[in-house]
This record gives sequence, structure tokens and C-alpha cells, in this order.
Amino acid sequence: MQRKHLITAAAAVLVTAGCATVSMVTPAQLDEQALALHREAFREQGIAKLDRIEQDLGQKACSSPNPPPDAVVQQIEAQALASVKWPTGGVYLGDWREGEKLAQNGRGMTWTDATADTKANGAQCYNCHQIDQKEISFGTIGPSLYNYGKLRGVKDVTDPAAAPIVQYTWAKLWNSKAYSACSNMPRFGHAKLLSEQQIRDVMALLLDPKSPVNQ
Amino acid sequence: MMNRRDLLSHSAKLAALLATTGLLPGVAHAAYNAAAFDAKTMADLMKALGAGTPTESKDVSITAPDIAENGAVVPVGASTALAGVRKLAILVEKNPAVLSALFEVTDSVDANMGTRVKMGQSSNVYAVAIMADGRVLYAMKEVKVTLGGCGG
Amino acid sequence: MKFIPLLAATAALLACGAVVSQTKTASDGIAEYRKMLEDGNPAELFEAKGEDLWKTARGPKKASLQACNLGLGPGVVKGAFVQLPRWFADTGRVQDLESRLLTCMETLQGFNAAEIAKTGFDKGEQATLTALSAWISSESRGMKMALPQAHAEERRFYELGKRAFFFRGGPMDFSCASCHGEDGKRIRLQDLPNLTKNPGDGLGFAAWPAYRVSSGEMWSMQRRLNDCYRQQRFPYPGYASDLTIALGVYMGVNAQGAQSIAPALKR
Amino acid sequence: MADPMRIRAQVSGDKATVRVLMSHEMETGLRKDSAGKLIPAWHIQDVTALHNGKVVMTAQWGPSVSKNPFLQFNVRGAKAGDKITITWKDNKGESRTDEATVS
Repeated sequence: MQRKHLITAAAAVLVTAGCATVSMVTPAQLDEQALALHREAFREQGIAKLDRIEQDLGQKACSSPNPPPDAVVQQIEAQALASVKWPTGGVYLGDWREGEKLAQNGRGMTWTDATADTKANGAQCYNCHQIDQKEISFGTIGPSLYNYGKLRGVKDVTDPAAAPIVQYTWAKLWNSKAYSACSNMPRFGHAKLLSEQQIRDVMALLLDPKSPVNQ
Repeated sequence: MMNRRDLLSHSAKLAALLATTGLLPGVAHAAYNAAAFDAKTMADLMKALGAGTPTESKDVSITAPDIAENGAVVPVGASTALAGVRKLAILVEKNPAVLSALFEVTDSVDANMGTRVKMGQSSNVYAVAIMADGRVLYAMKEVKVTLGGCGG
Repeated sequence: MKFIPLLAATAALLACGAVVSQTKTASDGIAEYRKMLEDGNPAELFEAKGEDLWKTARGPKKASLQACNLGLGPGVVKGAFVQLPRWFADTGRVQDLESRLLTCMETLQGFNAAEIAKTGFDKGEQATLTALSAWISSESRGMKMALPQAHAEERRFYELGKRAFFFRGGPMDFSCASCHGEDGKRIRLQDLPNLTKNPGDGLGFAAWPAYRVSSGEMWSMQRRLNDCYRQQRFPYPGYASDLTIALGVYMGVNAQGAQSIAPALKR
Repeated sequence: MADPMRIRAQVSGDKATVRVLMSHEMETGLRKDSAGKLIPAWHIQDVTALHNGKVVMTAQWGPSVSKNPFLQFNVRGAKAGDKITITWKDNKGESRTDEATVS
């Protein structure tokens, strides 16, 4: 604990100078100090390198209890939508059984995980969403996805009438920020958390009329 | 509740006593029944215990939650108001070995034992009472084990 | 791609499917399970160990921690926990319980605090810190969180902690607020306290340290924060780093008035 | 040496409720360490309870009893001031005995 931080030292000077209050430190200065605190606190461990605390536009803009200005929101959403990689050969759906396994799996990308390969990752869906009604242990940070395809009238995913919802769902999974700049949901495709095939499998869980989600 | 310091010093004396005698005072302990703890089914277990066929009984109670937030710690109790109980056992059907705990009861305690067990998955849990007259009675309850937390 | 915004709106309208009534039953079941475990929290085993460690002469200087000042004067343990983190004049720092214990272990007992901070959880003197925090927190059980905010540094740390709480990063864009920024949310079946305000008695900051049923381990607040950052997919936060202390100030001050039940029993 | 148990023995009516917490890993023998090697089983096998020196209950436990085990039972006829003694022994031959006074 011998480490004396520059900022702490600077603040100590303010204190000894007397009549120090937080109001003397401007919000902008506090922002800078908080960033410095992050850089000072973290060290890399396993696959979790220090670049993980370097924020991109959206992460930075959404790091406050208040939403970013409209112009920034639009910029983030436009960038996110442009980043979406559409599925090779136009094949949107995989196997819902694999999708269910991925939805159940909350693992991957922590410093205790051996590899950042998408094969080691789950999609963590049940952490935040209700999906198959049989699973009673589901989170509520996101909306219920039970009957996701059925509620949206998807009876045949190859039907052109279903295309808009199929494509929306793909983009939402690939980069959730395309429709909500500060969405709590990870950017599964964009951040390389899941492979194209894994996203297809999750798509099938949500949209395949045979999936238990749509019964 | 007794003072912790007293407890420590007292148990130190006790431990010293045990060390010198090499025996527990007045304990005639049955040898550990390894076969019983290896049993994969209720039938195998009864064989290992030399007990008869179990029958379900309203006179035996099992206390366990409907849902366990975590399978690592599931509170389970076995009890009966019947007289003449020799043993009470707690079983988890889908565990690698069914028997978790086996209690030898005397007339000096209630036939009412509570402990906590690990469950690998949702399963039926049994409380079994082995009676002095040879009857083997049980109660059963299903406990759902849920996945929890972030899961990473 | 023109169709997408329109569809997004439609999808958003449809997004709020009904959460079935089964949910209530499941939550009731969990509540029943927790109630059954209330009596006999293994944290007691660690409290006993911590009390012993506090009173035993240890370290290169063969001294106990009984002269350690946790903020209410040397040797005063009762009530100290609910006023931490706070500013300490002798170190010129805002310190949480574990940071302060490191200071005492170094100055009174002659341990190397930096070495202990680098040690993995549950190993060597880290196990000592866990037991100590279990006991020290138990000495304030039932008291209300009352972190001081009189010193400018305490107020500055609150502001820094608030920023840390909302800081999004990592491959999944998570911040503390992703899970603990709203009322009434759950991960799986676990209720998530809203830590941007007082979440209520014995919830959030007022529940740690706690015995973790899932791992069978006693977790201090530092360990709790460490695992939050792990699950946020962040890099590894330094033990008792100013960042983690600032988070403690933010959550502790928000929880002002909440009754502490630490050390609690958690999933 | 193993850490001490926590024993609470409280009179309720004509009996005393005994609650015990033991400090033990209760390793199942089925888990693997980070290197993929099986961690050997290590668990309490025998538990004995004495009331004023007389055996009132014995138990045998398998590895599926939870880590840091909890045990609760009622001793008939136990009064304030009586002694309750608990001993456990594990499969490595280690043991621990602690005593509490009924209150």
C-alpha cells in the first residue's frame, strides 16, 4: 500500500490548503480522476487484458445515470447498425436445441476462462430473460422472450413476410446497440462473443416454430 | 450460548483427555458402513444396511424446500413420532451415491434429525426410518435445484 | 435496411411478453429455502476464527490487533463496521475495512501489507483478513449504516465511486449499474438490489461479508467486488485499491440508515 | 488441527435443541482441480453426540453432506447447565471434539 497516487496527493494538497470541498473539484476533473482510478486499479489477468477498460464511443457515452444527448444516441445506433454482419448465404436459423444450451450457459470471457474463443462462451440469455417456460430460473433485466416468434406471427421463417422480424432479431443479437444506444445487452456478434453459427442457434430458439419457446 | 473462550479452553481439555485415553468415553461406535455409502439405489442401500423393503408412510416426515437456490446446500430433515426407531436416513435419489446421512437414534433423542446435503440436480429426496421391529418406512419429496447467479 | 426502424418499433411493442404466474411460486420457493438456512450460518465459524486472530499476538512484531483503530479509536470494534469506508488522518487516505486492516497488520504486527494485497483470496494472510472482516462486521450486526461524509476526501470518493459504478467497459459492455441500477430486477432467480439508493435493511452493501453457499466460502466485500468485476469481464482489480474503496463509499453512503446483517448467508 | 465447532444447545420445554456447525471441506472425491486432477474424497464419516457423558446419538455421513456441515437434533430431558459434547471423525482419521453447556 505504499503506492501514493498523484491525484490523491493533489487532493491532499487541496485539503491542507483548507476549505476543501467537493465543489472545488469540477465534475470534469472528477471524471478524469475516476478514469485515472480505473487505470491504476486494474491489472491484466489471463485473457482479461487492460484494453477492456478502454471505452469506445458507446461505452463512454452510456457510463452515466443520464442518457447521452440525442445526437450521440443516433450516432451510436447508426454505427452499431452499420456494424452488423448478415449471415453467410442468408441462413438465419440453426438448431434450437443448441440455442437452448447456449441460452442456459453463462460462461465465458472472464479472467478465469482459459480462452476467448467463441466455443468457450455461452449466450447467457436466461440470466436476464424468460425464454422456455420450463426453465423457472430466469432473470428479469430484459423482457420475457417466451413465445417470441409466435407473438410476432412467425410461422415459416423462409416466408418473406417474416423477413423483417428475422432480420431485426439477427441485428439485435449481433449488435444490440443498433436499436438502443445504451442497451444492457452485450453485442454478441460485434464483440466476438458468439460465432455466426452460435447466433443462428439462438435465433432458432427464439424463432423456430418447433422451438419450445413458440409452443 | 456459551462463551466462545470457555468453549475453546474446555474443548482443549477434552481433546487432551481423549488423546491420553485414545478412546471416546463410553462410545461403542459402529464401523463405517462403506457399502451403504456406495449404494446407487434404495434397494442396494437396504441390502447394505441389512434392512427390509421400504414402504411409504404418513408417519414419517421429510422437511426440505420445494426449490433449492443452490444444490451445494439443501436443508433436509427426517423425523417420525413413532416409537421404536433405530435409524433415520437421508437419501438423494439422483446423487452418485444415494445415502447422505445415517443417524442411529436412542430413546434419549427425538427421532428428528436435520442436516444439509449436496444435490447435483433436481431429485426426489427421502427420509427413511428403520424401526426396531424391522419395518422400513419412508417419506419422499421432490426438490428442484435451480441454476443461479451469473453462471460464470 | 429501411424497414428496420419501423420493425424495431413493432418489436419493442411486442417485446414485453407476459411473465407467467409460475414466477411467484419460484420466488416463494427461494424465500422458503433461505428461511430454512437462516439458523446456522457457517459464517459463525469464521467469526470465531476472526475474533481469535484479532486478539492473538502475531506477525514479526508478535503483537495483537487490539490497538488497531478502525475509526472509532484504538481497539474499538463495535460499531466501526457501519462507518467504513472513512477518512483516516494517520494514513491520509479513505480506507475500507480491509484496507484499514492491512494498515494495522503492517504497523502493529509488522506484516508487509503490499505482499498481502497481492496474495490470492483465502491464501495465507488473506484468509486472516476474511476471518477478521467476518468477526468485525458481526460486532455491528443490527446497526445502521452510518458512513461519515464530513471530510472532503470522503465526499470526493463518493463522487469517484459513483463514476466507477456507472463505468461501462469490457467485451460485454457491463457496468455495476447494468445489474444494480434499477428496482425489482433479477439475475436468474436472484434478486438484484438497486445500489444507487438505499436498497433496504440487510441488502447489498449491508449484507457483506457473507458466507457463499454456492462455493462454501466466506467472502469479504473486497472479494465480492472482485468477483463482480470478474463477471463484468473486466481485468483484475487491485485488492483494496482506491477504485474498490470508492465503490464502497458510494454504495455505503447510498445505504445510509440500512440495517447491517453482515456476515450474511448468500447463494 | 481442525477449527472448533460452534455448538448451541437451548432448552425448549422438556428437551434441548442442539445446533452444530462444523468446519470441514467435505470434499466429494468427484471434483477435479484446475489441472483436471481428481481431488480425493475428504469428509466427516462419524459423528457422536453425548449428553452429560452418555451417548445419545451417533451418525455416519457420506461425502454428500454439505461443506461446513450443519446438524440439528433434540436431546430429551436436557436441562440448563447440562453438557453436550460432539465429536466428529473424518476419513483421514482426523477428529475434533467440542463441548457446550445447555442454556
